[in-house]
Amino acid sequence: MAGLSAGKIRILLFAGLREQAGWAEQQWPAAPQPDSVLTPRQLWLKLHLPGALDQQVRVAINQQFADADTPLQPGDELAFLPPISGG
Amino acid sequence: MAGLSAGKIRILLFAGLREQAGWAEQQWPAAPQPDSVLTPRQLWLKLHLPGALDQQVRVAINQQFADADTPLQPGDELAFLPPISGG
Amino acid sequence: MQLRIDLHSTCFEPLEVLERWQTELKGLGIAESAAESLFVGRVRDTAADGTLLEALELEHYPGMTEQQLEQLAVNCCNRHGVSSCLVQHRIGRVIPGEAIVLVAIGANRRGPAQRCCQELLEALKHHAPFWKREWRTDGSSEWLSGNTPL
Amino acid sequence: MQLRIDLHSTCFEPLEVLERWQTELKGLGIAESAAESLFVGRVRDTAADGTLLEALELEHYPGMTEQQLEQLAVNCCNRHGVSSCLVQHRIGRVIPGEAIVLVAIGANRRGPAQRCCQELLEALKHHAPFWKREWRTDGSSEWLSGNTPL
Repeated sequence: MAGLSAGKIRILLFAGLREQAGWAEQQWPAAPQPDSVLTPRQLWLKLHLPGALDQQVRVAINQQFADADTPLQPGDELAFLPPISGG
Repeated sequence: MAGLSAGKIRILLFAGLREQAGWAEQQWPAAPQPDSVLTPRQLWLKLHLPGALDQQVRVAINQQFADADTPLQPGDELAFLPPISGG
Repeated sequence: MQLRIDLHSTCFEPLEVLERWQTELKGLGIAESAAESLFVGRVRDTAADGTLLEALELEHYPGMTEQQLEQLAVNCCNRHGVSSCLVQHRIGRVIPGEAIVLVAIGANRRGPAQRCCQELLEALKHHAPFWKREWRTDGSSEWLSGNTPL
Repeated sequence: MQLRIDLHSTCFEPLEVLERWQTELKGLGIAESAAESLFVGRVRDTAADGTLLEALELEHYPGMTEQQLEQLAVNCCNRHGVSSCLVQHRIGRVIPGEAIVLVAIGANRRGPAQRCCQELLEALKHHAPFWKREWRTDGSSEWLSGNTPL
């Protein structure tokens, strides 16, 4: 993956979600004011992503499962994960 | 194992039960009168075998598990099986 | 349903036996199962009383053992609707580290494969006429009066 | 606890991998476990809709997959107190009959070995970031939205 610009959040999509959205990765500016907050749920809405967050799509921040309302930090890697089917 | 004389029941003991009893196999006459009955439980008592039938020791007739009160037939192979520990 | 049961009077290597079984099934034109659940049991190096174990002696009831293993396997496999079943069991003198038992179940789904493998293992432990005697390193020995706990 | 996790981008043979694992443990001076529970999952030859399957494509989240597999394995193994754990998982294009997943658990008792093997398999099926896309023989494809039922 490409290097991350300072103050940005890297957003990753996978599998069916990536194909529905038509992109795999993009960067987004972190919360501009020091006391404002940006969460995966807010980004999900801003990006008009398809499907149901929480019910179907899970959130990972820096490669760990996370709550969709966790405040994001500059430099974070955020991933939206469609239903898993491993094994 | 040795051939079985006509009208006899072959009795087999295994493992710890064989060692406690001091013998592995013997023959016993089947019920003498046509209307009398001989069961594994009766033989167990007649042979003064050690341990508790049903609780610890199981009965097999002709290599199938059987009830200790099943009437024995001439030619039957009766086995008293101490607690099993396979696998 | 493909079934194979063997009693081994000398050491068997589970992986080698499994490879031969795989080849045998392939030779019969049987596709590999989507789910395979396996269990291998080996002799511990300590006796039930905690002292060092020299060897385990496995006595069985020839004839009844084979019949019982087949009945237990057929019943269990039919109940779970699995497609293949391999059971290998040692008899005689088995030393620590050697395999005593191998159960390998092939099925179309993981649930039936796992449940069948587990149930058949318990069934043969409790209902196939095998008896274990522990031979300790001090020369003493004892017949076990049951199985190790789950 | 001995743990080994590998992702394979090409076909792996479960029995060969298991043999190497056995040799590796032996090389470390680790005695063979009294109980070993194993599971092998392979690609079916039919798609979820019943049509013929050409191949399964396994996408994953590089980095997170390895971390998650390790966390899931360590948690599960500690909870059950087992002594060794091998997890092998395919990524990329997998064709029918090929192995997708192998879980092998060694423990001192059969209960922990079996429970750990089963639970770890469920855990990785639901919580490791893998996604399957079915490629059918007619050229169409579809992402699966969950696992096959137990």
